[in-house]
Amino acid sequence: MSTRKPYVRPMAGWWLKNPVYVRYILRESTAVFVGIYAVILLVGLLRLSSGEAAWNNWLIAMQSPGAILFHVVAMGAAVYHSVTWFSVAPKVMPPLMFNGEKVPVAKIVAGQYIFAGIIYLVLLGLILWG
Amino acid sequence: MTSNDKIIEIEVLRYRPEQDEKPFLQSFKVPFTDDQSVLQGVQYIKDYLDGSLSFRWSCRMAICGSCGMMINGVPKLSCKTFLREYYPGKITLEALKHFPIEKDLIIDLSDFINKLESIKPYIIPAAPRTLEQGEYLQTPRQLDRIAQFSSCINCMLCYAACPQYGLKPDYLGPAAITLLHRYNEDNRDAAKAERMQLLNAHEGVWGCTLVGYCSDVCPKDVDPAAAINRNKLNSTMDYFLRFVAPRGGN
Amino acid sequence: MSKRSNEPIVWSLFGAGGVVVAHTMPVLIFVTGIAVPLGLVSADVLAYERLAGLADGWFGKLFLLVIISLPLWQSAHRIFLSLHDFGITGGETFFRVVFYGAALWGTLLPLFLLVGM
Amino acid sequence: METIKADIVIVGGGGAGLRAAIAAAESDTGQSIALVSKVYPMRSHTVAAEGGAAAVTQPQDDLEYHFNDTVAGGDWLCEQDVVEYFVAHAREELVQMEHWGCPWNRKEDGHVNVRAFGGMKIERTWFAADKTGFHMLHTLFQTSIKYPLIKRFDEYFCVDIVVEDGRAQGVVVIEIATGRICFIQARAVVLATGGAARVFRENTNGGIVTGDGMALAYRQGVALRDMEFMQYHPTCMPGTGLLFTEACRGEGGYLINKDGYRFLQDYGLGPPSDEPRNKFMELGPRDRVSQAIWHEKQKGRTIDHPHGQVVHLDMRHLGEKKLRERLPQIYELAEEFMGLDPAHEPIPVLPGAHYTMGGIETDGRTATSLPGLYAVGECASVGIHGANRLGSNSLVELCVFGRVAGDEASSYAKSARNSSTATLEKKADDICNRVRGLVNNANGKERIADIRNEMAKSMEEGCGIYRNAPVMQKTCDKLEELKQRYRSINIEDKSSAWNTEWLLAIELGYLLDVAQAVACSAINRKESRGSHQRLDGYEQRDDQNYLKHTLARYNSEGPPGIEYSKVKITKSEPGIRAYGEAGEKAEAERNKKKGAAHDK
Ligand SMILES: Cc1cc2nc3c(=O)[nH]c(=O)nc-3n(C[C@H](O)[C@H](O)[C@H](O)COP(=O)(O)OP(=O)(O)OC[C@H]3O[C@@H](n4cnc5c(N)ncnc54)[C@H](O)[C@@H]3O)c2cc1C
Ligand code: SF4
Ligand code: F3S
Ligand code: FES
Repeated sequence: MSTRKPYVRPMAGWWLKNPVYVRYILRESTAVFVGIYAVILLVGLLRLSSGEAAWNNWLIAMQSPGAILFHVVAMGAAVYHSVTWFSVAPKVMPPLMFNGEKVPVAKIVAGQYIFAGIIYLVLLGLILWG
Repeated sequence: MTSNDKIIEIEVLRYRPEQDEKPFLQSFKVPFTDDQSVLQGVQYIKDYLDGSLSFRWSCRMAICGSCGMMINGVPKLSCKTFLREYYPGKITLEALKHFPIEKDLIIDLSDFINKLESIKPYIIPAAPRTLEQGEYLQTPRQLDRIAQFSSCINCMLCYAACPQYGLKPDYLGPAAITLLHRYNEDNRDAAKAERMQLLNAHEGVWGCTLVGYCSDVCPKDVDPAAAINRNKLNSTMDYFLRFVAPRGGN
Repeated sequence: MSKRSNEPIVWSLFGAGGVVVAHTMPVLIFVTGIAVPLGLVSADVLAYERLAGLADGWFGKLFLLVIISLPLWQSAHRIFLSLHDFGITGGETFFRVVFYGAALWGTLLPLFLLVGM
Repeated sequence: METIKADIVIVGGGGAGLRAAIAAAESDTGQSIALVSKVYPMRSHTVAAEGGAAAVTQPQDDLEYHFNDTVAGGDWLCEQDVVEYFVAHAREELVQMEHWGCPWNRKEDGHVNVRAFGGMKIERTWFAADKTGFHMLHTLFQTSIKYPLIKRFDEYFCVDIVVEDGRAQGVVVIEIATGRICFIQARAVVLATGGAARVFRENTNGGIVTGDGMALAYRQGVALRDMEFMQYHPTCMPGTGLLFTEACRGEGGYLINKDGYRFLQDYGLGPPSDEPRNKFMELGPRDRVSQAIWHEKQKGRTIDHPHGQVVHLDMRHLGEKKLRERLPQIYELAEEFMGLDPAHEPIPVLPGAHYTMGGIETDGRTATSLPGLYAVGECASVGIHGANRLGSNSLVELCVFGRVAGDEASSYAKSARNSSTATLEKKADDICNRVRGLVNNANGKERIADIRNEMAKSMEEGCGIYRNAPVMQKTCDKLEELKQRYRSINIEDKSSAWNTEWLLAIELGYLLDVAQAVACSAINRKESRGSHQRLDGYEQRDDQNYLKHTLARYNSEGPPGIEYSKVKITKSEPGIRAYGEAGEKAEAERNKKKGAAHDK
């Protein structure tokens, strides 16, 4: 009887319809690379635990062109993850106060980049020369 | 209108429930001047081209929250979006996404209203004061904790931006959670524990995957994504601390 | 009243994983997957003795566990949620078991290995 | 047609309607309250109020001062007993708003802060940044959710009041989403439908502010009082009419003409000082400031702008930080709508129609002459604004009298009995048919927009800041013509669901009736007082003949009948209304006289 007939629009294919959504899906997809890489590390650990020969085989496997290609892409994904992670972190943390004023979001994000950069350098230093 | 007015093409997704099975696009040519808003564009259509076109509006100054629509795919307030920004391209208008269309640019927002009612959006004091006792004290800093989150105009742009709301209509959603957070953070209120139950649910903060677009489109800089995601932390504390300190951490 | 979600358990692991990934993974991938295999740096960096030595100490064990397990949780959680984004709404329990199960396995196995090493 | 039963029906979900609904719900009678609004309550135009709400707060302030400011500000056309009640209850109502959660700005010690406002002797305006109305409305709306007795009818459009047995006994409404018409039967009806400044072209009001309740009561024979007093706000955005709150000046903004000169000193508001000084210069009352801008224009000292002759609102000296903190919305409006940065550029402004001082005649307890019918808020004339409202008195009025209306309606409903439902339904059916007929028979050729635009333009010409008989007569004639043309209006949309064209047509009918009441009231008042200023030989206030309220009575055949009623004077005899230095002198004189009277 009612003259109402609300029309509900389908959601199919929504993630392609807005560049923001595309970036969101990209961000979420980095998880696939993160997962695979973690498994690769896990395999490495398994090899490591079974002795030197096994470990060296793992190292050799890492040299295959496919593996290198994967790692190049995975590194891109990891960097993209990091960038997006730092940019949303201020939404998760309670507001940062300094001298009774809220620290602007841009400053927090920049601070995190700097902090992460330092961690990267330290880590790299430890791995290469530590 | 003077003769040197420019003409812009405005395409509107029409839907008339009594006649149409599904929405369709209709195009209009609208003369405009540089200071005219998209809202003024659709008003022109209604006044002079097609009187049956329906949309909501009132204040024209971005405060009543009624004139939101998808403008070239982006949820915006039509009263503070200007035609010149799109010229010489065309503009496509559509009712806010993720809501059922009632007619043309009008959405059904009863779902949101129900959610708003469900979160107890009013002060529940620990000990009520009488009027003779005067106002509660609240320092500027305490006010600052709620100021941003209490400036939501219920315009629904954030819901139209949030794919999770589109996918899971039960999700409480950005504006309702923000309002809930606003009352929880108010130093005059003492009902945080009650409201936390809503947040802790699957349909509460856990419906959000931090797409973040809600905050991008918010015309009032409310930052609903922050209100939601800070409560993921609160809800998690509540989850683990309830064993230690019953009734949730704080 | 609405039912409390158990999401905080996986969300905390996801969050911790995200932090670990963001702060270490670009460097780790670069060293293990690019620099060493391509010979940009000395192969000694990943020599067996060095790694075995690392896995010997408590700090090293913890480090290895953290960089393997937490990223797995982060990844599992995201992928699980993405299913819904792509319109896969059925079989939630099944997928939960698969993804979080994998992450759990990816935690227990290295734990077991490291303790044994 | 469906009949819905309630004890009280309130039409209007703005500040006044919501406050009334809460009062009724708290009245302890357990009565059910139907709250009808044509938009979701938080969209009501109260949302747009910016500056603040006045109540005596500081120790050096006094109820007497607020009373004097209001009565003198209203050029002695106020009901003084009602003003006394008003100022006495203002503060407790704002405290009540605070208890309900309104985020008022605070001082460092946590107490509520106040700001200066035009025409007020002492700072007493409570504010929530420059979104006071927004915060009050959302607070009221959200608080109303607490009361299960309040049943909301959101997006229901009221088309008539059902009167039977000489009493208001309900309303007929359209459910907008479906086009269904229902009868809400109730023993008391409260109108809280807001103002009517949409009868003017350049105005600060939202599209929904179309004088509906005024027209409804008027058509039922209730008088519209003092309708000639329409407030022009001096600082509006050229073209759109959007408001730049008086708080811009309260915070220290200047008004300057094309020479950069603070021209208000030439109009009895000086001398100027750098810091804002209450009742001086930019803090003069709205009527005086708007009139000064008009004179500047005549002298050619305004600035050319695509949308007319403007002056500048200059806030550059206040600095970005203060502007962002105290006037964030103003900042945003200037940036987004005009593309300018108020911290570095002055804002072009001109006066726009803003507030309807007059309205449905009520007594001091919001009762109209029709038993069972109450009116409150901007749609009502309860008697506190007189010939010119002071900024920040209106938001308080919503609370103080909203509460009174809720209490009164509730106690009336307790004693009243409804006539038989069948009789009432019969009446409601007739209304329903008439309203449906409007859309079904509307196959004429008159365009809604044309009539509306011609009306607004003609009102601006005839009933603007300055008025004279020939032009007002032209406006009256024009309105008569438009009312004729309205009969052959065209409505293209014949559908039921969300037929907004139909609603626009009904609103246009309301606007035309109200416009006519304004114009006819204006032409008959042969004096100048407050916002009603004439240039045709009636430049002075004439207490001898016109210290009285205008009552416009509806006449379905033509222009309204105009009658007059007495003004209630309790303690303030009409005096010289002056501001600036002259104002201080006048006040000293008054005090001396009073003191002398005391001594005797
Ligand atoms: C831009 C602006 C700034 C202002 N700033 C201030 C200020 O700083 N301080 C101050 O004191 N005052 C200010 N005012 C004045 C003040 O805001 C208004 O007078 C006041 O808000 C009116 O409130 P109300 O409740 O009477 O009406 P409104 O808020 O206009 O509400 C009217 C209600 O009636 C409903 N309604 C109307 N017609 C119908 C119908 N036919 N059927 C169903 N429902 C209907 C509407 O839906 C709405 O809910 C300002 C006004 C404007 C325009
Ligand atoms: S949070 Fe922002 S976008 Fe969402 S409803 Fe409120 S004002 Fe609109
Ligand atoms: S867009 Fe949606 S998913 Fe969360 S951060 Fe905003 S609510
Ligand atoms: S019309 Fe009010 S927000 Fe746009």
